[in-house]
Amino acid sequence: METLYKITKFQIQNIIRSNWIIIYTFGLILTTSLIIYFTNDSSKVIVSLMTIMFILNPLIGILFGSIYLYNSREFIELVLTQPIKRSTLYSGLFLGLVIPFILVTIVGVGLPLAASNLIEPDLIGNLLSTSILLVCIFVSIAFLITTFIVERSAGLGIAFIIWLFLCWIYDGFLLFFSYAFQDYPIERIILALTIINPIDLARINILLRFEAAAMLGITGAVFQDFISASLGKVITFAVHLIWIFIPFSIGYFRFKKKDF
Amino acid sequence: MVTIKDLYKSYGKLEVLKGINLSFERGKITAIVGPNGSGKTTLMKCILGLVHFNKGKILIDSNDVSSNFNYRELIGYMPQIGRYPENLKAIEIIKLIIELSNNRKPVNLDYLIDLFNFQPHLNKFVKNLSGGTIQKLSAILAFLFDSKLYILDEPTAGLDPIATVDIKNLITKKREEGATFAVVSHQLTEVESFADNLVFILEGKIVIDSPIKDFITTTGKQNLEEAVIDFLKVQN
Amino acid sequence: MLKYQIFGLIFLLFLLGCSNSNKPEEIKYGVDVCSFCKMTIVDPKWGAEIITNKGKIYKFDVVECMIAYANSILKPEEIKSYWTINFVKPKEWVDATKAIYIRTLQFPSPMGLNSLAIENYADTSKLNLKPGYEILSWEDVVKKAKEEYLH
Amino acid sequence: MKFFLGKMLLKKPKKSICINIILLLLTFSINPLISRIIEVDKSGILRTIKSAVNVARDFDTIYIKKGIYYEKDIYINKPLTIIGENGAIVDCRSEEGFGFLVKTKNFIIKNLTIKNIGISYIQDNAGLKFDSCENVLIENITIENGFFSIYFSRSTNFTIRNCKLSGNKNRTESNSGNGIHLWYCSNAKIENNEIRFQRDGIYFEFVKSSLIQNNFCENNLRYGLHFMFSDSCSYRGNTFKHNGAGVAVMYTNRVYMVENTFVDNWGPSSYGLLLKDIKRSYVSKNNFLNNTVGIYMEGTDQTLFEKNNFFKNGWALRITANCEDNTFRYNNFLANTFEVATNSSQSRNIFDRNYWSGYSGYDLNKDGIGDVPYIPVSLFTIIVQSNNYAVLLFRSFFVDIFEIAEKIFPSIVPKYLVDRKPSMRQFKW
Repeated sequence: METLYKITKFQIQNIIRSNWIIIYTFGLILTTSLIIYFTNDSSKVIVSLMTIMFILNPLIGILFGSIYLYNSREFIELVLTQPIKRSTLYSGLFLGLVIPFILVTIVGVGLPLAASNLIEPDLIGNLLSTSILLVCIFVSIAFLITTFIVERSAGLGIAFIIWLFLCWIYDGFLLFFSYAFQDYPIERIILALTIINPIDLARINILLRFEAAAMLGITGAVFQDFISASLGKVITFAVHLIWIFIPFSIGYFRFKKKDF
Repeated sequence: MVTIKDLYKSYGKLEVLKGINLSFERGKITAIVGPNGSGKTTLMKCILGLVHFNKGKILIDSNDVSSNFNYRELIGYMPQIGRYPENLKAIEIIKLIIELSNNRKPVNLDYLIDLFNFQPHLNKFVKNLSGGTIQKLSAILAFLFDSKLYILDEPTAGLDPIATVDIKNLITKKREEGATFAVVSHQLTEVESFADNLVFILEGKIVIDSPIKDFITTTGKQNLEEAVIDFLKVQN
Repeated sequence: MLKYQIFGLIFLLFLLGCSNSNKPEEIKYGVDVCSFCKMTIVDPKWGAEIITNKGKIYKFDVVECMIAYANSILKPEEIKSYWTINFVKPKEWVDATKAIYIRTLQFPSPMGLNSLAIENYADTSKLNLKPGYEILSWEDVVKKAKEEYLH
Repeated sequence: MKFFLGKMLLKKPKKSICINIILLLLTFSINPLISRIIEVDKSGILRTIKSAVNVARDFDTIYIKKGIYYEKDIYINKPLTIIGENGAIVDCRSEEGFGFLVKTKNFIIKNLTIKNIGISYIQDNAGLKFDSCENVLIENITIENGFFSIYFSRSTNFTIRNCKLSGNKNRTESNSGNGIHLWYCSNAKIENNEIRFQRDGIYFEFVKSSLIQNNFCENNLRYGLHFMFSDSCSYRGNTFKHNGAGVAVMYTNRVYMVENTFVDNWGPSSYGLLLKDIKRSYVSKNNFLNNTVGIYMEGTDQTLFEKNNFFKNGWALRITANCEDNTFRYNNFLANTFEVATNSSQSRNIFDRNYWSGYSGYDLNKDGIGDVPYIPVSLFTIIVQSNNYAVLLFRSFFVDIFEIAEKIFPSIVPKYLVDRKPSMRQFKW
């Protein structure tokens, strides 16, 4: 445990000092403040922030995560020659990467939002926690990619494609599917397909929590019923956790067996 | 000190180590030499536990490498290329390694800082250090503790002549204190100047394993470089 | 290629899993909207459903909307079954083509055809029918709906 | 008759009703000279309304003194005037049946509270139920915890005004009735009433030539106002706020809808105004504020929409393909999430000189008309209009990207749905 703490700590130290993350944080603060200042309509603010938090943040998460891991390869090697467990190092690396992102999200988006008093704290909490879960998911996918793909440029390409798939291509398939099978009772399948994708799930989860929910019509009402039920809450949370857990643990086992 | 028995390692279809049998004598410096891609680094990484070998056994002072990771306490390792987290200070990295190494005492720290004139660099961020300084940092990290075994991968590459001499002196000093060394190198002339034994690896097999002096004598050449070239010609 | 086949298979399984049943779905009164007239369905005594061959369920507030939908938006050959709520037992479904319809102004229907559905003649005892009602078959109701409601 | 109905659209008040009412009032104002006043008093001789009705002769007045009267099924078959003192309450104790059941001509009821009307799944129980009546005035009636509150069938020439009707807010749609329910009626005038927590606030089925004005319908479970097969009626100056689904006007011709406010009708299947199979109607100077859909129209033809304000609705207009020959002009579209959604593939409706807050064109010749035509349809609204499930992609990155692409290279959005002369300035109506 102590070793895990040390590894996490030094990583956080390293990442927090990076210009990248400082610029990104200030960028977020600035964008969020501008959005609040210029729109001043709570639902529009949420919608604009959703794009940042559910699209941009994951992209930064997966790319920054991958780049960081590729850059740290030699250092990881060196640390591994010390008498510590590989699993401890892996978990430490993950925590060390994820925690700065959580801080960045809270500082960059949460603070300006809380200061503006425009959106109820409950919803801010929801927005932040969903965004944090998404970042964790994409960082954990970055871990999966970097443990399997040695070549840096290929790895980054794949990271980008995975991001693009989850936030864009997947929705295209969903739309195509719903057109193609319109005449069938596909309500539940669509529901399932939407829930499987963490970005879609995050988006709908937030949409359903403010007044725009009604615009999703009857289809949205089905979601509302599902998501607001206690089982639904558990399932939506579980889906996000699974998305973190599966790439993380596949990467974990690979990392343990890997040759450096 | 180190005993390697019948070691095999392949990456997919590519066989890198094909039955290595080797031992590093206690208190001796063994130079591991061979062309690029011959398997030197892989062999090192097998000893360090970075690479999982397919078959064979490595014992370090009767510790089996594949059963427990604590044997790494015994080893000081200097990688060929040192790359460190950019936004940490040199001193922070040194502290981290000390913390991660089961709290062994960094008995040599002051001596090393003195030796490499590292004091002015301690509080600089890694991203502001030159390549040579980073190599010195790697050396400091490798020699921090009184280890029984030192594994050095091209220790002098990228160092200025003065630092190169310093490192050689350091190696000699540690050897006199009873440490065992495995040094990977390209430069035969350099190896000749401080190593006791020569291990020459070619395509995953050991072709030479003998004390340097004996090897030169048997080939009847002037120096190690000529001897090795001569030996390889005969082999072909 | 194999991947596509696997995907196809999964979808097929999905579809089979959903479309196999030929049972009407419960109407959520006050929530569900009539597929034809777009009104919120509120009166539990009335209600109708179409199940298509592909398994999709359309809900209606009353049988005349169902008939109108079946004859304007869907094609009759696409439809697997017609269902209507039993007026005297509002939780029960009756096969609409076999139900008995009673047309009376005593019980005005949401869309004005005023033809309530029951399963058998015994159910009429619960209605306290006053003179002036008509008993209709499914075919009669379809005809009347087309004449008076669909135009 | 046809001529008269045509006039309906042009003339705002209903003269015939006014005249009728005046005549009616005249009749009654002479009545006291020849008719008696019968007092009902909890501590008097006549302690129940029923007994008073029994002894009353035609054109008598029954005066109900303050107090709670536990009565129901008060059956009236002769012309009477019933007036309550302040604090006169009829309590039906939620038992099945009616408050009053009236079958007569010339009936007036005023200043009375009726409460706790029983729920029935088979009968349409009401506080005041009228069957085959003529010349009726209902004024200052409060109905609390009603099932149906006021129910008219096969009646003509009647006025309901200044009433406060309310159902039980804990009920669901299926166990509540309508506030004012008219079935096969004509020449009704419904004004200045407040209606809450009913199924439909005002319900019209097969009603002709009637006027609904200045009513306030709020928090009704389904519709604030529901029109079915009711030709040649007008409603104006009403406010429909936060009703389950909004206002529905269906299967009707020649409806005159003016100066109403539709606000906060917000829900998955809500709209400000639903028009279904409507012809030759007029929709003007209405405010649509904060509704999921401002106007949802299906099968609506030859209707003029002018000078309306659409403000902050999810969709200002949703128009299905079977709507033809409608004109939208001089409307303000302000801050709606989506302006127009349609799945029509042809131009069948005209948009002319509306103000669109989404318009970003310019006006070089300063004539107040934008020089660039405005297409108020976005790609997403088209997709959604033809595929319900696509709504799940609302606010998704996928849609965002396509919207941007579509703006740069228009290809899918129909170019015919266009306002060629968008106004540069917001209209003040």
